[in-house]
This record gives sequence, C-alpha cells and structure tokens, in this order.
Amino acid sequence: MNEIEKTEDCCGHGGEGCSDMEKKARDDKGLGMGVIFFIVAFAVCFLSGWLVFPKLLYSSKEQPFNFDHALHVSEMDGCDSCHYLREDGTYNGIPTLESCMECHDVEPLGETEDEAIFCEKYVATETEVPWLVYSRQPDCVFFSHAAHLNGKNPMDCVSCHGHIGESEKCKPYEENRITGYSRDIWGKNIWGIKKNPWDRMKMDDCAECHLEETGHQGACFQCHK
Amino acid sequence: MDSALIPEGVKRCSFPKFFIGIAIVGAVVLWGVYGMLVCWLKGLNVTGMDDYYGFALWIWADLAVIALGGGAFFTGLLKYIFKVDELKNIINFVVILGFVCYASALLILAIDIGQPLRGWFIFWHANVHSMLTEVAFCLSCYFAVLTIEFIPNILENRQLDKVPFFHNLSHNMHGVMAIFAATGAFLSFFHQGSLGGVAGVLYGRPFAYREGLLVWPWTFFLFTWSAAAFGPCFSMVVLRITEAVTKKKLVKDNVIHLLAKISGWMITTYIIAKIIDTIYWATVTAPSMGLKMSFFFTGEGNGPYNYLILITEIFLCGVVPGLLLIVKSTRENPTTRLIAIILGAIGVSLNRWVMVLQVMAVPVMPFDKWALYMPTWPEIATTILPVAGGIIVISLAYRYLPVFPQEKELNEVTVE
Amino acid sequence: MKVDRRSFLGLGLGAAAGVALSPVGAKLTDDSSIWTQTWFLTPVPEDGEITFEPSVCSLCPGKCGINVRKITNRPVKVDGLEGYPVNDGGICLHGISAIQYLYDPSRVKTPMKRNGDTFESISWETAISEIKQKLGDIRKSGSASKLACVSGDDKGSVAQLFQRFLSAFGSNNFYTMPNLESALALTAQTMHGEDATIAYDLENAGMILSFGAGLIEGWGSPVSCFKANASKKDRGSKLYQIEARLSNTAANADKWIPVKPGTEADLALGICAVILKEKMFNAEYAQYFGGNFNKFAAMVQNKYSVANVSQTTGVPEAEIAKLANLFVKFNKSKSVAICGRGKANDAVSLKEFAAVHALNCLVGNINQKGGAWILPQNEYLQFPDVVTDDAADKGLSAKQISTSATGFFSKIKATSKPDIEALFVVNANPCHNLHDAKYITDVVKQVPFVVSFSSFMDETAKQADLILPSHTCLEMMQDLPSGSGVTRQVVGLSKPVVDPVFDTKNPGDAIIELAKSFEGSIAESFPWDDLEGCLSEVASDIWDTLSEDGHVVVSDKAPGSLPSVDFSFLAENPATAALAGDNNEYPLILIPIDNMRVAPGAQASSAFAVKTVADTVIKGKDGFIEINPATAKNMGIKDGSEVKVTTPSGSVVVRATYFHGIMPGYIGMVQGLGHDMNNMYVADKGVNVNELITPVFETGSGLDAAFGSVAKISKA
Amino acid sequence: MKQNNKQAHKFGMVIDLDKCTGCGSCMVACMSENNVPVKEDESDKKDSITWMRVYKLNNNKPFPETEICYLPRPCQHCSGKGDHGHSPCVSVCPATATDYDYSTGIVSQIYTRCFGCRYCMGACPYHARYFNWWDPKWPDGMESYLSPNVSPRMRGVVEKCSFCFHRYQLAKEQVYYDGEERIEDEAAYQTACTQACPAGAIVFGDLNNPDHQVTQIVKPNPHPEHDNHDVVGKSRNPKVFRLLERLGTNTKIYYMSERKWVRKLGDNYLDGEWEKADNHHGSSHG
Repeated sequence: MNEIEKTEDCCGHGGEGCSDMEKKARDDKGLGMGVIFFIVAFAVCFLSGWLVFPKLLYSSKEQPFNFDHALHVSEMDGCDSCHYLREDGTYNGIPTLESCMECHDVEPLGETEDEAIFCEKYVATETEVPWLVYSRQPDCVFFSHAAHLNGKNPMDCVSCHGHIGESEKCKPYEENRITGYSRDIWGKNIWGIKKNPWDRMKMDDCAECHLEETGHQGACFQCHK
Repeated sequence: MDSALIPEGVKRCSFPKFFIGIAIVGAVVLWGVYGMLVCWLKGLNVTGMDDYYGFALWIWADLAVIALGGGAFFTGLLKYIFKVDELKNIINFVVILGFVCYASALLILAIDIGQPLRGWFIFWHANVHSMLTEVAFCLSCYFAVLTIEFIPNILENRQLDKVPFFHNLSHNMHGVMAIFAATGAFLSFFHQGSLGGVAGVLYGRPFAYREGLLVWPWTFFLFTWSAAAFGPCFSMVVLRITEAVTKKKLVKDNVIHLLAKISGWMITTYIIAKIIDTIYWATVTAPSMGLKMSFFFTGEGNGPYNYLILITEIFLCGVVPGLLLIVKSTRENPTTRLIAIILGAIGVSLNRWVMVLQVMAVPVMPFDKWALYMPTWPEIATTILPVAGGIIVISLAYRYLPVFPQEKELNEVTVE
Repeated sequence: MKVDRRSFLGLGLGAAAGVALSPVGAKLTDDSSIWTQTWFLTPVPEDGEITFEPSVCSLCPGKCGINVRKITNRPVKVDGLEGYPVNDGGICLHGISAIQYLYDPSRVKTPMKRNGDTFESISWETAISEIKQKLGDIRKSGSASKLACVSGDDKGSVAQLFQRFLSAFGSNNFYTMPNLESALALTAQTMHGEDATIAYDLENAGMILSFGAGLIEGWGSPVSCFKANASKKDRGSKLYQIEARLSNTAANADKWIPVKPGTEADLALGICAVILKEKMFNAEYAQYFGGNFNKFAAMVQNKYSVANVSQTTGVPEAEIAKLANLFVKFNKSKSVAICGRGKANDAVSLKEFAAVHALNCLVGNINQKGGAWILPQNEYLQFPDVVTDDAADKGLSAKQISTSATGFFSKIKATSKPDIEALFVVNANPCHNLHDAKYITDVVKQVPFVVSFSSFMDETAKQADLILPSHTCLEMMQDLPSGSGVTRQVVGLSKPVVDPVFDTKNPGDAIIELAKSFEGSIAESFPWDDLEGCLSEVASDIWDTLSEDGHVVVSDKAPGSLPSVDFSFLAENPATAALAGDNNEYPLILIPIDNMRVAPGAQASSAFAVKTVADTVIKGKDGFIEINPATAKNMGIKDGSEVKVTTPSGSVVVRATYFHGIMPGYIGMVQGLGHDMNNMYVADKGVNVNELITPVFETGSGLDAAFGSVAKISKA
Repeated sequence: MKQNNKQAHKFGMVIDLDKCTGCGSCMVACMSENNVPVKEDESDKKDSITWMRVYKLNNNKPFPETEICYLPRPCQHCSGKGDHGHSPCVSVCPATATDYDYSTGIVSQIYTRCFGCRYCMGACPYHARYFNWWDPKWPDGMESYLSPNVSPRMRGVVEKCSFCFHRYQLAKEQVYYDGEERIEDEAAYQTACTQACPAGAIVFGDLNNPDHQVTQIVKPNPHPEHDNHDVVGKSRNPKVFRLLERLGTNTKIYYMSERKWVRKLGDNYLDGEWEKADNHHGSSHG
C-alpha cells in the first residue's frame, strides 16, 4: 500500500468508535507491563552477562605445587638459567625434570613443603611435573624466542610475560572451558582490554608491536605453522 | 479460526486446507533441515564435491536465487527512484520474494562453508581484494534492507495494525522507504556485480576470466544487468503461480505488461552485451591463453558442456524471451508471455550454472582431464530447503498480509 | 495485573538487549570459532627438543643410511643420511614410511599361539619353551633334518644365526627367498668358479646395457641406482633398456628396445655372437678365458646368429649388430651389461645371468672402472665352528631338499607325508611373494609346526602355529651388509632409535635364546647372551668402528687381480625354461610389473606408499592389468572395464587399463598387491600376481625362472 | 616490505624432469614432513590430499614410439601478474587466510583462519590446493609420529604445500641463535621433497640469490616479457619452462627437460604457436 491510502483508512478507522483517550489508556497499560518486564529482563541478563558468565567460562586449577620464581631467579640469577635457547635456536620452554635435577635431588634443598612434594612425587619417581603453562599458545602458533631475544632489537622477558619472575606464589591457572586457552592469552579482562603490554597475548598484540618495531604486521607464516 | 488475522475484505481458503498445504511443504523443509544437520555434523564429505569441484550446486543455487531475487531491487529502483507508480501494486510481493531469495542465499552459504562457526571471519578479517568479501558485505546489508522493506507490510496485518505504535511505525517507514530502496539498489548493483566478479577475476581459469573496467571484470556488469533483466521475469513467474494456486487475479494486467516490457528491453540489451562479451572472449581473451573456443565445448569427457548449453543460454533463453517481451502482441498474450518469463528465469539460472560449474569442469593444465560432478542428497535437500521455506513465507504473507493492494478490487467478495 | 502478549514482548526484548550489552555474545562468538581451531577431532603433536639419530634401513636389500628426526625420543621423520656410502642423503618412499610401520595396524603385538583358526597371546617364555618342546621331539625321533627355515636372505648375523641354528640342530634345509644377490653369487660361481658376488660400477659406466633391470624400479640397491641413473646425463653416459614394456626405466633410458620377455638370454648371446664374429672382444682379458671359450664361441655363432636371435627376440637384425658395436666401442668409459627383470626378486634364470655376464667378460670390463666387479664375499662375520652331536651329524648328512625356496615347497608337497616337520620363516612372506602363492600357502598349512618371526600378521604368519613377533627396522639392532650390485662393500649398523612399541623381540636375540634353552651342542654353538654380544665377538675386527660410526666400508675399489672365465656352462647351450601351459588355450602372456611405489618384499606397502599409487593400479579395491589398446580393442575390452584373467594357476577379475607402452599380446600386472592382512590401507587392494604364475624350474640351476605366465582374458 | 625489495628472498624450485623417476619419494617425504593424514581409500585422486602430486605425462603415441614422463607438482607459489604478489588464490581469499609473503615469495595457508569457502581452490589452475573433506584420522598410536613443527589441519579447511615453511622458521631460529639476521646458506633451508629426492631432480633455493644453484640453472628474466607484460621471471634457459606461464601466474616452480613434447605440455598453445615460441626461445637464448 502507499502512504496516502494508509493515512486515509487509519483516520477512518480512528473515526469509528475508539476515542483517542481509550486508545491511549489501552496502550499505556500494555506498554506499561511491557516496560516493567523489559526492565527486569534487561537487568537480569545484563548483570549475569557481566558477572556470572566469566565465572562459568573459566575453570581454575592450581599448579601441582607452588613454584617460587623470585627465589629461583635470585638463586640462579636470571630467567635464562632455566628458560633458555637450545643450540639449534629453539626454545626449551618449561625446564624438564632432568634440568631441575641438576640442582635438586631426592633430598630437598630447603624446607618448603612444595619442594618436599616435588622431591618425593616427581624427583623420586622421575616423572615430569605437569606444569600448567600460563602463556601456552595454541598449536597453530610458531613463536620464535630466538628472534625476539637475539634479533635486531632484543626484548626482555617482562615485556610479554610480565613480572612473573618476581612472583613467590603461582597464581591459579584459569582455562577457558570452550577454547582450552589459558586466560592469560585473552587477558583477565572479559573484554580483553589491557593496561600493560603483558596483559594479553593475542595475535593483535603481536601485530601491534610488529607494526611499531618493523613497520609491518608481518606475513602470516612469520608466526603461524 | 484464524479469520481475525486475515486482511479485511478478502477471501482465503479454510484454515484446515491451508494447514494441510503448509504441512506438506513443511515436511520438505524438515527433510532439508535434516540434510543441513548431516552436513554440519559429518562435514562436507557427504557432498558430491571434491578438490576439482570446490564450488558446485550450492554456489550455483546462491548465484541463481540472488539473480532471480534481483526483481526486488530493480522494481524497487523503478518505483521509488524512477517513480514508476503502477509498480506499487506489485512492490510488496517482489520485496517478499527478494527477502526469501536472499535469506535462502545466506542459509546455503552457512551450510556450504567448511567451518560455519568461523563464518564471521569474512567480515572480521575481510580481504578487500576478494570479490567474495564484497559479496558477503553487500549481500548481508541488502538482506537487512529487504527486511526493513518487508516490515511495514507485516505491520499492516490486521491485528498488529491495531497497535498504534506499530501502525505509526509502518506509516513512517513507508515515508522513508525511498531511501532504503535507493540504498538497496546501490548495494544490489555491487553484490550482483561482485557475484559476476567471483568468476570473472579468476585469471587462472580461462573459461571464467574476463578483462574489464578498473577492478571489475565485464562479468561484474553482465551479472548486474542480467539480474535486473531476469529478476522481474522470475517475480512474474511466481506471481503467476500464486495466482494459479489462489485461483485469483491479484495484479492488474497493465502493471504486468509494464514490468514485462521493461524486463523485455533489459533482457534484449543484456543479451546483446552478453553476445559481444562471448565473442570477445572467444576471439581475444581465450586465444591469448592459447585456447580455442572449441576446446571449452568439445573434447574428451566434457560431459554436458557442449555448444548446446551455450546456444540454449544465449538464444533460447536469452534472445527469444527478450523478443517475446518487447513485441507488444506476444507480451500481452498471457501464453507467450508466460513462455517468455519462464525461459528468462531458466536462462539466467543456466548462465549462473555455467559460470560456476563449467568453470570447474574445464581442465587448464594440458595434461589434466575434464572433471564432472554429481550432487548427493544432502546437497539437493539443503538446496530445496529454502525453496520450500520460501513457499511457506509467501503463503503466510499472502494469507495474513495485505500484499496485493488490487486484490480486493479485482475479486469482489460476495458475503453470503 | 494481566500478563499479555506485550509483557512477553517486553521480556524478550529486555533479555535480548541485556545480553547484547553484555560481553556474552562477542565472547561466545569468538570462543566458539577458536573452539573449532582446537577441538578434540584434531590431534595436537607434543613439542620438544629436536634430535637426529643415524641408523640403517633394513626394509629392502638396498641398506641405505637413514637419519631419524626425533622429538624427545619420539621418531617423527626419516630422512636419508648425508654422506652414507650407499645412498648419500637420498631415500626411497618406503624408507621414509618406516615410522608408519612402527604403528602399522597389522603388527603382531605379542607372541601368538594358534588356537584353531584364531591366535592367542602368550608370553615369550612360553613361546620359546613351546618351540623347544616341539623341536626336541623332532630331534628325538632322529629326524633333525626335518626342520627347515625360509629367510629373506642369508647375509648379516641375524640370518646367519638362523642358518647356524639349523646346522647345530642338524638340518641344512635353509632357504632364502629369490633375490638378486643370490643370483649374482651363483653367476660368479658358474662363470668364475669363485665364492664371490658381482657388483656393477654404474656411476662410472659409459654405456649401460640393461636386459630388463629396473634401475629405477627398485633393482639392486634402489637409491644408489637412482643416483647412478640420474648422473648419466651429466656424465654423457647412456642407458639402453631392453624389455617388453615401457617401464619407468625404459622411459628414462636413452633408448628403449622392446624384446619378448624370456628371450633376453638369446639376445645377449646373439650380441656375444656378433662380438666374437667381428673379433671385437677384449684381447687382453681374453687370455683369462678358460678352456671352453672356443666351444662357446663356436656354439653362439652357429646357434645364435643375428637372424635366429632376431627371430626369437623380435629385435631387428640391424639393431642387434648396432648394439654389439655400441657396446664394444662406446667412446666414453667402459660399457656394462646388467640383467634381472624389474627388481629381480622373483624369477631369475642362470642362463640369462651367465649370458649377460659373458658380455661383460667379452668387453673385458671385469674389475674395471665402470664395469662389473667380481668381489669376494664380504666375510666380516667370523663365527666359530658349529658344535654338533650325533643327531645333528645324522641330520646334516641328509641331502638338501632343493636349491631354491620355490623348489623346496614344491618338493615337500609332492611327497605324500611331509619331509618337513617344522618350518621357521624369518623376514620373508613366501605365502604371498613366491609364485603360485595359493599353492605355497596350502603347503605351509600342511607343515605340522610353523614358526613365524614376522613383525606383521602377514599371509605366512597367518598360517603359523607360533608367531614370535620381530621388531621393525627402527626398533632393531642388527648388522646390515650392503650388496645386490653395489661396488662399495659396506657394513651398516641398524640401531634401535625408539623403544619397542610392542612386546616384540629381535629375531637374532630370539634364536639365541631358543638355542640356549637346549642343553648340549646346540646351546654350546651359541655362547652369547644376545645378538649384540654375538656381534661384538664374531665381528670383532670391525665392531668398534661399526658401533661408533654406524658403518664400516670394507672395500670400495675394484680387486687388482683379474678372475679367469669359465664358459663351459654356456658352451653347453643350456635350455631356456619355457612357460608352463598351452599357448593356443592361453594366447596372451602375463608379466608382473615392478612399481617402485609398491613394496614387494617381506612387508606390505605402507599407508603412505599406497596413497601414492596411481588410480590405474588400484581403484577402490580393484586391481588392474595393463594392456595395449590394440590388443584390447581386438577383444572389445574398454579402458577401465572389468576383465577376467585366467592362467593355468588360477583366475581373477580385475580392471583393464590401456597403456601404449606395453607390447601387444602381453598384459602386465603390478607386483606386491592383493594382500590379505588386517590393515585397511592395503587389505584386499588389487590382486596378488604371484597367484597367477606357475613356477618353471630351470634345468641345472633349479631356479624358478617363470618370468610370467601364459594367460587369457575375457570380459567379466 | 610490501614490494619485492633487495633484501627479500624469493624461494623457488627447478625440477629436472629428465632425472625424475616418478618414484614417489617426494610425495611421501612431503606427507611425512607435513602431517598429511591418510584415508583408508586414497584411490580417488580428486579428494586425496597430496601437497606434492606427481603427474604421469605421455606423448600419446602408439607402441613402440610411446614415451612417458613424470611431473612433480607442488604448490607453484605464484607471485601473480606482473610479480606483484596477487596470486590467483591470495587475491580471492575473503578472510585473508592465505597471503603472499613478500620477504620470501611464499604463499601461506593459515588453517585456523580459513573457514572453508574453497574459492582459492577454484582460482588455482594447478589444483595445488586441497580441502579437508574429512576429519584427519590416524590408527591407534600412529598419531605419535606427528611432527610438532606443522600443525595438523581440522576438517573443513583448505591446505597446500608451504615450501616446508617450518624448516625456514627453524633455520631462522638457528640464524638468530648464531647472532645473524638472514639465511644466506643454500643448505640451511631445503624442502623435504628436495632433500628426499633420490635422483636429485629437485633443486631449491633463493631466486634472488645469484649464488644459489636454482638461480644459475633458471636464469630468470627480471623484466616483464615484451609480448605479455604480466609475465615476469621467465627463464632464459631454453630447456626450462613454467606451467601455464602465459596466464601470468608467475609461478616459482620451474621445470627442465630436453624433450620437446614434455616442454610443450607445460602450457596451452594454438596451432603453430608452440613451434614459434620454442624456436624463438631457442634462437634468442640457446
């Protein structure tokens, strides 16, 4: 139908019976109820979306036992005494039990019960510690520590990993139940908003830095495999 | 029982009768949905596609429905921009038709891609060089536009219209419809075109590749033109079917004649362009890649892809309907007109088929072979699914909405 | 208050708006897409330190050096070993597939004992004691010679420990599967009267005259042959390929000379005749020609005149003369003639080998650069004498049943009550790889006690009463001497690069363990704890280097001295073995095709290898015969259509595929298919051509010389 | 970065078809190196994932004039018309799941980005791109031979030859470890197929590096061809050709053969065109 007809027949319609007053009243009531329901529903969904949803989305696990980075860093001076580049330039990541046992033995060195657990549960039985890696990237990602440590403008660990080296307690490991990613990849903030460079480890963060440093985001195959 | 919803002053079949009809079509829909689930759960290995046929029935269906739905944007263009006022009597209907076609296209795309949950990457990680990106954006935008164009008609439903809010909403929307129509026309121009571009830019595929203007190969313009030309044909076909089913005349002849005439001229001009394009391709483009035209239509194992398909597309389903619709006598004779619009609808579908499937069939490496393809039931079911869905939408719209302004006048209801 | 439609509308809209303005939508959309990138349906390989471990491949006679890439003790890739004297970095597809054999679905995971038609797992202890029990009884009954063993070859300590066990036990019924190596040894024996092997200096040869040898089909030591063949372009060397079908070698050769299969010997002798007639033979070397040279010369010149030979072989007379001249006068370096159809691991004829070797003798390329080298057997293993007791001596006094594995099986069937009470099968699959395989299978069924040492549940293992599963090549320590035509005599050491995946054993260790379970002489003959202990003693000269470097080059230059040549075998003009069956009833001839992508040996093809095979070799489960379009059209057979192939040994239904490169009147079928194994990648794909070929035994050598079979085909 | 600057590598390959024996080592080396799954039945070559496929060419002559030749076909890593990096596939991918790396000349494929529209497969005339119609499967235990350097692909995405890019990444790590920036040594980065080929038929290297063997064999012409400006990098060696060169895809896989009939099968020609092209090529450079 075109406009003219419509206005006509709606006037006609208005003319017969129902006065504007009644109409208004009817609408108010209807809309009134509607509005109340609207507000309630909105509030419930909105709040649960912000407050409950994140709780549901992430599971939280504790490390097998607490690892005192601060202590080890001071003892071993520096991160690279445990996390280092191999001869072939690849990165060793989390040290294997073997390398821990270069210092540790079945007999604990200190008094902490965490070390006690370590010694009896892992050293004694020679089983690797199932550490939960906060910064574990997905399988499709190829990250070259060598390039970032030995490249043109070397970076320090903190710029991506934050101040974990100064931590005495391991924070609980939070895993996204859907994706299986560590929460640190997306960032603590549910919208993924970051304050510090190390608050997030998504591709965009790599690209951002690459753009600044190299003038180009880099080709896909630079960081994917 | 649903009489309260039926527009005033028009007659509709009894609800049970209507319900049975819908139920039958609904069964087909269910079959389609089952096929869809199979594709999603088992993966695309259930289809007849392979590494030579990455594009097949589905992509054809997409291109075809969008071309056929082209009636919406073109009629809209005529009515709102060029103010061809008679078309107001059919505009609601073509809008619904367009809505159905575009909804179908989007649904099929969602099944066709290997990782549906990543479908949104096409927007989020868009590659501006890709014709498909252009398609995706324009397609979804135009679908939104069609929805907006459809809404006022829905709001005119007798019950909804009682709500002043909706009443006024639809009123005001009608007011601004011209803007949407213009946007729609613009968007359509691009995505119809970019669908043509999809094939035309494939410079590794001599059968599809076309030179062109700036970033757009000739197929870009041919597709837009053909959609505008053949879209209305399809609209008229469906209208004719609706009239047959409802045993009613719903739109006055002068409207149809007008649309048919416009369509006729569009088809004729298009087909001339198409013929020129084909000749240029056959004599310049393909030879520059070392291939004779005969190679594409003859040769061992070329299956159905012979000259016949070319002749059918261009002459039988192009030139013929074009002429039938520009000649007054044949245009106004219901039978010849019906033949013409049916041929037209077939023609454009055939063109899309060729531009998708024959492209895949033709070997490019001299030591490679022709590849043929046969769809499987899930593909067919999921392709029929939106058609059945469309039938339901149209039936509902016809039953409960004042789609045809002239219906009342053309069919005086004798209240007994 | 009344809750009406609008309330619900409000509810819905409110909820929608609420969700929309919360992170839920965005996050779920993103996470769901990430889920598809990490979901359970796609495995994630564990990362770790990359290490490389060199070893030697034992999958075929080639014995190539391999370099296994590992991720924290997990082999992920097999590469060729750079600088290894046999293959220098190159590797064939089967070697690369070694990692798949590790986890092959048809592997035997524990020792197995037959229980009716099924097998049940047993412990190694039980298995060994069971065998000891059975064998003990056999010995007691005073028929020690009724233990036989069929082995892949007789080189290397593992094979020789089995041979030794038989001797200690009291049987000389040790047989090796037909292979090039033994054919060469036999030829050396016949023509030079030496216990030696023949090697060909292909990478330095000028003209290579190949009588059907599939240089790039897997003949000899495949990778080294590939390299020699590839380098011929740069060296200006030429390859002349003589065979009925355009094999890859023929296609890659400088000239392909089609010849009727089975007449290669005639052609060789024909060329000899020309050389002798024209007095083109090498005068210097001629002084080493033994007594019967003149007799031989006379014989070939009247029996193998160019006319006759052209008649029998189908090679034009001019061509023969031309070949003779080329062969002698090839300007570059020495010419060399080689033979053994395809991979030369099924039918071999001594006459053919001798005739071709005669060519080498006539041009005097023996022990010359680019020629044929007569190398003394590589005796790096010095076993102490076997200790025998009366039972053993009695058994050993009995005569060997036959000279070839095929002969052995046909003999023991022929006799009503089996001459054999127990059979060991190690590194071999006779029920699939020997001609008339079905018949062989029946024979094996008849043998009262069969022990298989196979890694896989193959056709032969299926017939066994006990299976003592062996490691696969990546899990196994063993010494692997090079051979099969390679001039460099290398001993490689295969190392276990990964812990055994299943409860398997090194057959070497197993046989030592078994021997030690006997008291007395047998145990005394095996004074070692295990294979490694054994090796370190019997190969003491080279052991240190071997265990450190992974290989030892025993010799890599031609012997200084020249061996004399004895022509008497050829001078007698031994008969050429004719195919069994009536040519009128069977108008066509079926020849097996060797295809590098199909493993012909003891183990079936890997999943990788099968994947590379063309769809004109396997389509779905269907096998194919190659047929010349001319032949096919006469019979109205369409390309790709099903045909019934019938030979005296049986009949199968396969598809026909047109190939212009096969001689009209012949049909070809790829070797190494049609496996009956619990392995979806190879199971029932194609048919086993060996089931269609009837062995024919060459008089004198007693070798199975069936180069194919008469056949007929009809539309199926 | 955006254009092929001096610093950039341009990795390419030349395959000597006269040396190729069709043995299949390259195919298997590739499958094993790149975690390519194997289905129970791979005899339908139209859905069988083989990044490196070896085609069997023949001269269509009857016995005994028949000749055959094998042609290994990895991804051709097209640099597109005029060498601008707009490969047929890269320019059509709607989600930027495949890109042209101007610093290596390698066409990438990012499985986690790809959503499986298969447009790139339609765009590729070489059929070098394969779709994962099925979920990848390995028999029990067999998945433990998978390499962590190449991520296995999920159902519903496209995959293809990457020039063993992970080997470049590893080589790069070594280079960085040694305190350098750029890979110069030819041997430091070789593809799995090149390394495996027992006939040494494949030569791989940096076409921008005059010291590399591949450059010396191919002698690529850095300038556009006068008769077809889309074509850049045509070989000046008369025995060397590229597949479908006239399309202007500018592949980085070159083929070499002494046999005319083989070279002719490298592209489509109208009657008489081939002879002209060949003679021209022969005379002007040979």
